[in-house]
Parts: sequence; structure tokens; C-alpha cells
Amino acid sequence: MPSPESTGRGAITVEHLSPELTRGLYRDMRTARDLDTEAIALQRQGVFPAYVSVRGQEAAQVGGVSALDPARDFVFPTYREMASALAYGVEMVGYMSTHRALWHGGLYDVMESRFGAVNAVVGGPVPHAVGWAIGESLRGGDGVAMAYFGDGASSEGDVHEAMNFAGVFGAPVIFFCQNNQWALSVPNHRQVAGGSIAARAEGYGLPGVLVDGNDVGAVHTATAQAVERAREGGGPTVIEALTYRVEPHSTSDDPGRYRDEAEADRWRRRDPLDLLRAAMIEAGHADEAHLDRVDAEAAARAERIRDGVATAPEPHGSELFTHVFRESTEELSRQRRTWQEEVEL
Amino acid sequence: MPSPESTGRGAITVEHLSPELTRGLYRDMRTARDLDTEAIALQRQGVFPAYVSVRGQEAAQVGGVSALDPARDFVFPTYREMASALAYGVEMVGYMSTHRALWHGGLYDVMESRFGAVNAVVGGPVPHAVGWAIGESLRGGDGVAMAYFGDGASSEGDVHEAMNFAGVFGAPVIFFCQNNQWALSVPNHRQVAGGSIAARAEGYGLPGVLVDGNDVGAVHTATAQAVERAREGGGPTVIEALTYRVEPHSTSDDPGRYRDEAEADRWRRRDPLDLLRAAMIEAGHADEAHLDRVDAEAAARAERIRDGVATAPEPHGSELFTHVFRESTEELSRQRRTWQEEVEL
Amino acid sequence: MTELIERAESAPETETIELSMQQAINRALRTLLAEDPRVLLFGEDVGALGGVFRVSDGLQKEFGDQRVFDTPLAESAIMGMAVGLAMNGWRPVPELQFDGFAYPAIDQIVNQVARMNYRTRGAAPMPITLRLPSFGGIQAPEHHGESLEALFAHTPGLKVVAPSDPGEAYSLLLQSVRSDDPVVYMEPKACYWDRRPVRLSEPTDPIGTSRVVRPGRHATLVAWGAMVHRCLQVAELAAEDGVELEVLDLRWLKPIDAAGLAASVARTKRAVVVHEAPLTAGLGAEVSSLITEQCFRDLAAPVQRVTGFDVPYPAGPLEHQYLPTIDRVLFAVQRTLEY
Amino acid sequence: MTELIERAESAPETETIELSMQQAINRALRTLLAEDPRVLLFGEDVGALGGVFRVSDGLQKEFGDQRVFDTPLAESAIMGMAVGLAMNGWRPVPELQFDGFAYPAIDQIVNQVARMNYRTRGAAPMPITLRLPSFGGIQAPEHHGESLEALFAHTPGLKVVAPSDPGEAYSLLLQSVRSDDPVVYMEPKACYWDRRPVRLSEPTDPIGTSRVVRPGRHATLVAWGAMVHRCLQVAELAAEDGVELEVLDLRWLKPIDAAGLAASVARTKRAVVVHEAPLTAGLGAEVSSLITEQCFRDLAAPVQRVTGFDVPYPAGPLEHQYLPTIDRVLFAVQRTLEY
Ligand SMILES: Cc1ncc(C[n+]2csc(CCOP(=O)(O)OP(=O)(O)O)c2C)c(N)n1
Ligand SMILES: Cc1ncc(C[n+]2csc(CCOP(=O)(O)OP(=O)(O)O)c2C)c(N)n1
Ligand SMILES: [Mg+2]
Ligand SMILES: [Mg+2]
Repeated sequence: MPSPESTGRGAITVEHLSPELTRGLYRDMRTARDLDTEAIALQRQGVFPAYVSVRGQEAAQVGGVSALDPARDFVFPTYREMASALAYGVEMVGYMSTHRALWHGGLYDVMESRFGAVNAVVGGPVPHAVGWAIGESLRGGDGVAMAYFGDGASSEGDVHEAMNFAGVFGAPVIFFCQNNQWALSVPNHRQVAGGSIAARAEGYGLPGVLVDGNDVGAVHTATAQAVERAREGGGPTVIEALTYRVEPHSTSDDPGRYRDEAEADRWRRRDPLDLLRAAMIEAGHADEAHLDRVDAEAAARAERIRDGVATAPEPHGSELFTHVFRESTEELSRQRRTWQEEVEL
Repeated sequence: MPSPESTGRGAITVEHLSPELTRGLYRDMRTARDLDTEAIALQRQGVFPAYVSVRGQEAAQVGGVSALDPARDFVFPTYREMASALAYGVEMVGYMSTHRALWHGGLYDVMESRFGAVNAVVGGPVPHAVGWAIGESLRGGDGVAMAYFGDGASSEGDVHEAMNFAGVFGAPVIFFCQNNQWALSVPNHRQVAGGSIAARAEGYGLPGVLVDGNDVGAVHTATAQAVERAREGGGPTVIEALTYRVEPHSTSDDPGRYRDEAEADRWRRRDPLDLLRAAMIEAGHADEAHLDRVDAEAAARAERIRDGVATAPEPHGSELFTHVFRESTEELSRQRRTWQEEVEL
Repeated sequence: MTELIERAESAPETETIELSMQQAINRALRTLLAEDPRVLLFGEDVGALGGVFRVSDGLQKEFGDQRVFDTPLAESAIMGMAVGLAMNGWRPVPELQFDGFAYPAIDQIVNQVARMNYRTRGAAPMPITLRLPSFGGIQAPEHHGESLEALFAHTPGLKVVAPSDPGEAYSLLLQSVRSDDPVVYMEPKACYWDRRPVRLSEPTDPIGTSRVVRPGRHATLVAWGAMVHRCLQVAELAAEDGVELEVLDLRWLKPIDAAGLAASVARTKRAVVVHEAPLTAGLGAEVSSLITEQCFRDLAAPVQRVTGFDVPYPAGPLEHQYLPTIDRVLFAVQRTLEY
Repeated sequence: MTELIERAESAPETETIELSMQQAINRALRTLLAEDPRVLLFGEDVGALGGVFRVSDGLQKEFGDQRVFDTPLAESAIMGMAVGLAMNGWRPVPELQFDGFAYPAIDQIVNQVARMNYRTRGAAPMPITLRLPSFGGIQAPEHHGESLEALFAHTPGLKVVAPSDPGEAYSLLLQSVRSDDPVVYMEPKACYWDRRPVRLSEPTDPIGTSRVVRPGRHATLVAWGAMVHRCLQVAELAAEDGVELEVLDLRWLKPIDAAGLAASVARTKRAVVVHEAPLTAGLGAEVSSLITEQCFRDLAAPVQRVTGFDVPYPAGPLEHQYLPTIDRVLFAVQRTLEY
């Protein structure tokens, strides 16, 4: 239930978590933060046509995804899941290449990663997660599907249909809503009737959990419980991680037109990385020296990924035709010849 | 909240209603019942290609619609709203002609009737009701929109989107779900996760009311309260009238394939007309003689409607082209000439 | 009806038996469910009821409710679920109950099913066959008589097929479900009950080939689904006047058999394309363009299009004035012969 | 950007001023909101933000949040709401944020908006103008570069228009919103920032007319949206070689100006149709068929189609290899001239 933290105030604790876990969480969140910063810079330099920042949402993403098992679970992301991808172990040059517009879905192998393609249709991948989860039950497997979506996406019919299907089939799926309080320019109170996505769960007979999305430990614990329940046949859970989109919607956006930056500032001051760092030191999970070392490693890794994506080769034009079908057609071969003769020249 | 009645048992009372009202309700329910019987007969005679019966749902329909004001409200029906149409004052030969397939939407004037066209898209008209209601608020009017839908329709994304819009805009709309426990061959427990459509309301911050759909007085009262609230600016309500589809889904259906008729029989024995008749006599709202007179009038009216629809002229082929646009096009005129020369001959 | 299906069931696969298209599709589904444990059938009312057209009759009983099952009433989720099932190794065969109720699922079909293989550069193929009772001619309610082939054919990443008789329905469905690409399999409702002696055979013709169902030399009639039979009627009548019409069943609506069209029209010099969908931007325009592009010098007259009118599909009494009539096709044949 | 719009705002309606298409549409919306209190603008982010392309910039401030407002993020409900608003006497002008996000609303558009007037035999007209930022060319993310005109044009009951320059955008939008029929107004994103001197004028040409933007006599190039400019570039280049190409801006994609097409091609004897959408079952097939049906004897060569390929719209670096290039159009011109 909404704690005072969820209004953008208050410290967090990690006493209930293992030091090993919190160190891993910190490393991933820090790396994601640095990579985010690099990405914004790449956009300013014209290397990325646009970028959607995850800044401030690292706890919501890393906390949730770290409760999954990349060997048997499957993640269905939106377009704003960079920190999730990183923490889940996705090959990040391939992931970031979607932001350089090298390939819409990204260049990592989604089946190998068990992390679906970047998906720009708000709400669209949520039923995929349910289908995957139903398929997992039918196979007798114990994998869990993770469906990411935003507060804005919760308005889409697909999300409702997916929750209802999941309830009827008792599918092992986590509906993970990152409520960052904005859907582009539209705030929660003009978007989410009733004010809470977690509260919708009850209407489907499902458990719904509202968690402080800037408290990585809280997110991790809530998700781990939901994953355990799902794995044991207990069915779906709706998790709403309340956080805040401190950056513009994307690098093309101009939030000055629609919101008061004072509110954003309050949330910026409650940075999930700062909160985690303080809590770790307080709990004795790490000292400044350790954390500084991790910071340096994170920065170095972020730079390597940045360099990798900035220099990745552009796809060859023939790839236009390669992946349309598994079994291609004569018509497409003909069009490919036209392309060779008239475009590639 | 679900009373014992909602399992298909128990008597009802009309003590809390005026005799005048219950007499009107009885008249409309009885007329609808007789017209339903006539319609099934017309289908057997080959006059109707198919028919969807409202038998057993007369209380849910008449009870709800009788709380509206046909001079200022607006009803958005599905394809199974015959008793609602009748009680609302729709011209019934025009209404029934949809079942003779004379014209898909029916031949009554929807704007004059303030009762939308028969709509075969499950869930599709629900957002229309919300749009109408938002428009009514914008106009400063005090009309209320009534959105009918079934238990099956509640699974459609449109119904969710509509409820969320209604909540965000505080629109004067009643979401009226006739939960007749079957969506064609699919029972509630394979359709409605969580088991109740009314329970979904809370997730949108809306009042949700579960009412015994075979108790016309209870339906009327619940709807009247919701209408009053909406009229006074209190926003939407979700009403779930729990009833039962005692007939096949349509005359083309074969329920023997998917359900146990014992359950249907229990509901048949709890007929909403019988319940109302008994309650009226008990409350002293009418005597047998009065009710017999009403029965005779109802039968006579049903026969007149039947005769009217059976002998209504078929639409002229040129109507294919008449209503496509308000301002028709040259291309369509050309096609109309083709029709005249090659089809009408 | 049940007895007929039972009788059909007891015949061995190679025998020639009389079957309706609905029974032939049922047989194909049975073959597919039996041969590949990854095949799943689901949709609205396909389980205990066996589908509103009884196409999946008996299959839940035979294969269990883990292989053949009902879903809640939500078309978008049905197709979205198919995507996720495919990503978990299944071969989904969803049904959408009627053509007009594919529209709520169009986003999932176009934005997800059709391009997931592309989006993932081949990592996540979509071996999904969408079964869609399609087209008109049965005096059904609104939204139950629509022809969506132009929309599907225009969508990169989809293959589209419409059988015209029971034998075709059988082998084309085997081919569709075994294909690793998403296929929209459009079942012509008006043909469901047409009984014909058929040999249930394995597919032999490659995907994307058409077939000549009646040879002729004065003009080619191109059609699919129930309109193939309309064209055969027309050919029969024309033959009485000595006009020999070739009838080409296009069947694959994507990829279209451009070579087959060209081969026929190169001989006949004239073509009429017939479909139920409205004229403007219908698939007839594509067929007409393909023929003209390939046979420009051979053509003695412009390709004629005989189609539904540019009006919403009408109710019962007007349906037969909307759909291409024998007369309209005959007029078109006359126009092309006298051009 | 804001200053530019402000400058545009201060000019009287008849003056010739330099405006981008995005500003011209903004001006048209302002005119419409001012002239008719029944006009409502709504959609995702159209209010305070002024739309992701700033097309509705300043309008909420000027007309209030009862006339110009944001909705929750749900395309189907946006179009469904428009239906209900129309039935309550309003003239809704919904925006769907991008072409690819019209798919979730297709059911409401096709099954409801397009046929409500028909279904009610004229009792419930749908004076709805759907504003849809459309087509590609701006290296946008997936689903932000789609061309849905064939689908809309195939839908009975819809009218469809795509302006190609700011002046056209202005008057065609006035015409669309004032029409009592539903219109899909497709805004070519690639043209939003093209500034041109324009005279903001009342519509004069009837709905369904095309316009010749460059006269010529050797072949007719037919296009709409941004492809009109591609064709003008081609015509410029061809002129250097003495080839005079006529460029016809189809603009109304339903109803299509069959007579205008015929008049042009009857003179030039040759035609090339150019569009961004994939080839198969694209609107080019309809244009090609209409031309061929009307000008069969005049045509010196089959109508050429230069279109996007039959592949999902690609990401940035491949976009310009997908879209019709100047070279591809020139090759087609050469093919038709040398046929
Ligand atoms: C179906 C669909 N409609 C519209 C859009 C355009 N759009 C992209 S992001 C966005 C806002 C999404 O908000 P939310 O779901 O809260 O996610 P967030 O961006 O806050 O992470 C919109 C309207 C889209 N991508 N998909
Ligand atoms: C969008 C859509 N999908 C499928 C159908 C086919 N269909 C017609 S009625 C029906 C069941 C509807 O059940 P419910 O909403 O409970 O209404 P009821 O028939 O019980 O009144 C189905 C699946 C339809 N009409 N519309
Ligand atoms: Mg958000
Ligand atoms: Mg029901």
C-alpha cells in the first residue's frame, strides 16, 4: 500500500536483503544510470535520433527483473526497459541499437536472452506475456512471464483483456506497471480512473501490490513473492511500482509545456540510487570504497556499450527482405531484385 | 451484493414501489415475453432467419430502462435488448425488423427514439455511451447514457477503456451488464476473472452494484439511484444484473452441447414475470383480474407487432446506396447505375 | 450433422469420400492435432460447442481441453496470446469467430503477429494460422459477411489463403499450419455445407500457386472462395453460347500467383476478376494490375472487375443484390469480349 | 516554433504568408473551433502539450479545455467516444497520435464510425474528422511511419484525404470538418515543417477532386502526401532531358478523382503511380486499375507502380531504401517511355 515514500519523500532500508543482492542491484542500477547518461549524450550528438530515458526508474526496473530467473522466465518489455534489460543480462550493444534506430526491435537475440523485442505499441506486448505464461503451464514448465507496461498503457484495452485472460487461465505472469505518473504529457489523474493500477487487480480476483518504485529492495521483495507464487501455480499478480519520470518523455519532448518542474525536482531529490547507496552503507552492505569502485566499473562498462553502439555497423539494405517470412516468396525476391537494380545500384 | 435469489431461488417483493410503477413494469415485461414467443415462432416459420431471445431477462431489461427518461436520456443497446426497447417506447415493428434482417440496425429512428441502433459488435457500443455522456456534460445537459453489455462483452478491451474514460471524465453513464451467466457456450467462470463485473467498478473508483436481475423492483431501484447520481453530476455507476439465459444463445444455437439443462431449469422456475405477478398480488398492487386483462392486452399487442413485422415491406435495393454518405459521390452514383442496369434490370 | 462427421471420421485418410468443407476442415484440424503435439486450437466457443459452424466439433473431446479450448470473448487478446504461445514453442491455431470481429484484433495481427519475425530478425517466428470464417452469402447478421482479404494481403509478413472446396480446404489447412509463417486462412462460410466427393490428400502444390478449375480460351475469370462457384456457373452458361471461359481459383491471396495469372491471360487475352469485397481498393485492383503489368500487349480489353459495391455489407434481402450476380459477371464477360 | 505560430496567428486570413503545414493545420483548427461551437478537438497529448507535432499548439489555451482536451491512452475509446459525441450533436475532431496506433481503433472506425449513418438509415450521421499523422520519411520509431490509406479507402462510408502542402492542408481540413461524413485526414509527417508561402483560403474544389501540380505531356505521375514532392523532383530532373512529366496530386484517396486521372492520362498516354505503402494491394493498384479501365486504348504502356516494398516499415538507415527513391521513379518513367 502507498507509503509516504511514494509521494517522493523518505529513506529506504535494505536490512532485509543480503549484501550480495544489494551489491548486484547497485551495480546494475549504477551501470544503467551511466548508460542512460551516455545515451542522452549520444542523442545530443546526433548519433541517436531520439532516446527515452529510464532515469529515476532504475529501482523499479532492476528491483523487479532481479527477482526473475533468466534461465527459465521470459520478459516482455516496452520501449523504456533499458535498466531491466541490463539487469536481466541482455547483450546491451544490441539492445541500445534500437535507439540508434539500427533495427526497430533491437539487435540482441530475443529468444536467447528470454527478453522480448523492444515494443513501441503501448499495451501491445502484455497479452504476449499472458500467452507465453499459458503456454508455460501447458508445457508443465515453471517459468514466469513478466509483462511490463506504463501507467498510460493501463488505459489500453489490451491490458484489461490480458489481465482477464490471466485470471481465467491462472497463468504464471507478473503484470508489472511502472507508474511513473506521466504518460507523455498526461498525468495520472487524467489517465487512471480510481488512481491506482494495483487496485484494479481485485476486480480480476488477483492480488495487487502497490510498491514504492524508488525503493529497490521493496520492489525486489514484492516481485520475488509474486514470482514465487506464480511458479508454484498460484497465478498472476499485478504489481504497481510508483515512481516518477524525472526526464522528459523522450529527448523530443518538452515537459515545460505541461508540468511544474518543482514536482519533478522533489522526485529528483529522492533518487533511487542515492537511496540505495545510503541504505547499503547504513546496513553495512558496502563501504564508500567498494561503491566507488563499482561506480568506476559501471562508468567503464557504460562507455564500452556506448562505443559499441556508436560504431555498430548499419544493417545492410538487403535485410529489408530477409526476415519478412521464414519461407520467402517469389514476389519478394522480385522486389529484392528491383531494390538491387534500382536502389543499391 | 449477491443475495440468495441470485442463485436462482427465492421470492421478491415490490412493497417499496408504487402500484402504478409495478403495473407498468408488469405490462412491459408481459408484452416483451409474448413478443419473444412470437419471434421464436416467426423464426421457426422461416420469417426470421434467426432470433436472440430475451426470455428470463425481462426484469433486468425493463427494470433498468424504466428508470430512465426517454425525453432526455439515451440508450446504447446490444443485439439482445428487445424488452428494453419495448419498455423505453421504441417503435417495435421497426425494432423487430432487424430480426427479419430487413435492415441491420433496425428500422426505428434511433435519434427520435433516443435508443441507439441494434449493435452486433460485442462491447462496441459501450464507448459510444461514454462519448454521448461526455458530450452531455459539455452541453450542460442532464441526460444520462445507458450502456448495455453482457458478461461476455465485459472481457472486451472496449468495455475497460470506456469505464476508464467515464471515470476520468466523470461522465453521466450507467454501465449496465446483464450477466446472464453465458456468453454463447462459455460460462462465467471461464469468462469473468474474479467472477463479478460489478466488482471491477472499484478499480475505476466507481460505485458497482450487483443486483438480482430477476427482481424487477431491485433492478429498477438500483438503476434509479444510479441515474439520479449521474444526473446530479455524481458520475458513472456499474450495475451488474445477475440473471440467466434460459433459452439458447440464439435460435441457431444448441446448448445441449455445452450445458446441463438442470441449471437452466432451476432458473426457468424462477421466472421474473411469475415473481413479479406474485409480489404484486401480495403487495396488493393488482388483482388477478387486472393482470389477466393486462395479459390479454399484451398478447394482442405482441400479435400486432408480429403481424406488422411479418408483413413489413422489404427495403428497396436502391437503399444499398442511399445511406452510405450524407454527401454521396460520383463513384457511388456510377455503381448505383451499374446496379440498376445489371441487378435491378 | 454429428453422424456425418462420424462417418467421415471413420474413413481412412486416402479414400475418396463425400464431405462438406466444414467436415474437411475438421478432418484437417484432427490430422494436425494428431501429428504435432505443439498444435493448439483456441478461440471463442471452439471447445465444447465445437465452434458456431461446428468446424472443431469433437476435437476437444478427442484431444482434451489443453489442446482445444475456449477463451474469454476478446479478439485482441486471442491474437496477442497466440504471439506469446508461439514464443513458447507452440503452433497456435486461433479462431476468430467471424470476419467482422477480426477488426478488434487487427492491431495484434498487423503490429505484432505479422512483424515479430522481422522485428526479431528471425529469432521469434510466428507459426500461427488464424482461422477466420469469412465472406458473405448466408444472410447473416451485420459484421458476419465481411471480406478482409485486401487488408491482410496488404500487410507485409502475412500469407493469406481462401479455399473454395472441401479437398482444397483440407490440404491448404495442412499447408498453412505446417508453415512457419503466419497465415490467415479464410473459410468461405457460404461453402461450409457444400458436400463434394473429395480425396483427402497431402498438399502438393507450393504455397502461392493458383489452380485452373475449368479451362477455357475466350476469357479468364479469376475468383476465390464462393465466387469460384459463381464463376463456374457463369462459365456453364457462357458455354451454351459457345463462349469458353477459363476459371482460375486464385486461392492464395498473398503471395498471389502472378505467373499463373499471366499464363492464363496470355492465352485468353481477356480477364474478369470477381470478388465479394467492395470495389475500391479491393484485391481485384491488385489482380487487375498484376495482369495488366504482365500481359499489357496481349490484353484485348481492360481487365473487368465485378465486385461488391462500395457500401457496407447489407442485411438479408439485399445481400444478393450486393454480391456479384451471375448477370453482372456475364455483362462483364460480354463487355470484355465486345471491347 | 511558438513564435512562428504566433506570427502566423496575427496575419489576417486572406493574406499570403509563409507557413509550415503544421502551422497551417493549426490555423485551420483555429478557424474551425472559432466558427462552430460544436467542433471538439481531443486525443492523446493534444491539450497542454499541443500534440507531439505541436499541431494543436495554443488551442487549448484559446478555446478552453472543454473544446480541446486530452484523453486517456486508448485509441479504440477515442474513436468510440467520437461516435457518441456525434450522436449528441458535436462535431468531433479526434487525433490518433500516429498512423500505426490507428490499428487498435480500426474496429471502431470500420465497424462503427464508417457505417453508423448507414446502419441508422441516415438518422445518426457521423461528422467526424480523424486527424492522423501519417506516412514515413522522418526516421521515426516502429509504427510511426505507416500508410493506411488502402485500408481506409476500402472501407465503405469513409472519405480519405491527404494534403501535400500547407495551403492544401488548410482548405482540405476546413472541408473535411465541415463535411457531414466521416473523413480520415492523413497528415504527411514528412511535410509538417515544409514552409511555403500560402494563401489561407476557403475550399473551392469539391471533395474528390485531384489537382495537377505540374503540367506535362509525356507521362503522368500520380502521388499524394510527401510523394508529390518526390514526383516534382523527378519531373524537374526529367525536364532536363526534355521529358515533360505531369504531376497529379491525387489528394482525395476516397472518393478518387477517376475523371481527373482519365483526363490527364488520355493526354499523356502513360502513368506512374507512386506511394509509400507496400506494393501488394496498395492504393496504387486501385489507381492503376482506374486508369487502365478508363484509358485502355490510349495507354502506350502499362501503368507503373513505384511503392514501398512488401516489408514492414524499416528503421532509420533503411527507411530511404524502402521509400520510393528518385531513381526508382525515374526508372519507371524510363520503362513507360520505352515500352
Ligand atoms: C498504442 C499506442 N498509442 C500511442 C502511442 C504513443 N505513445 C508513446 S509513449 C506514450 C505514453 C506512454 O505512457 P506510459 O504507458 O505511462 O509509459 P511511459 O512512457 O511513462 O514509460 C504514448 C502516448 C504508442 N506508442 N502506442
Ligand atoms: C466483437 C465480437 N466478437 C464476437 C462476437 C460473436 N458473438 C455474438 S454474441 C456472443 C456472446 C456474447 O455474450 P454476452 O456478452 O454474455 O451476451 P449475451 O449473448 O449473453 O447476451 C459472441 C461471442 C460478436 N458479436 N462480437
Ligand atoms: Mg508513464
Ligand atoms: Mg451473457
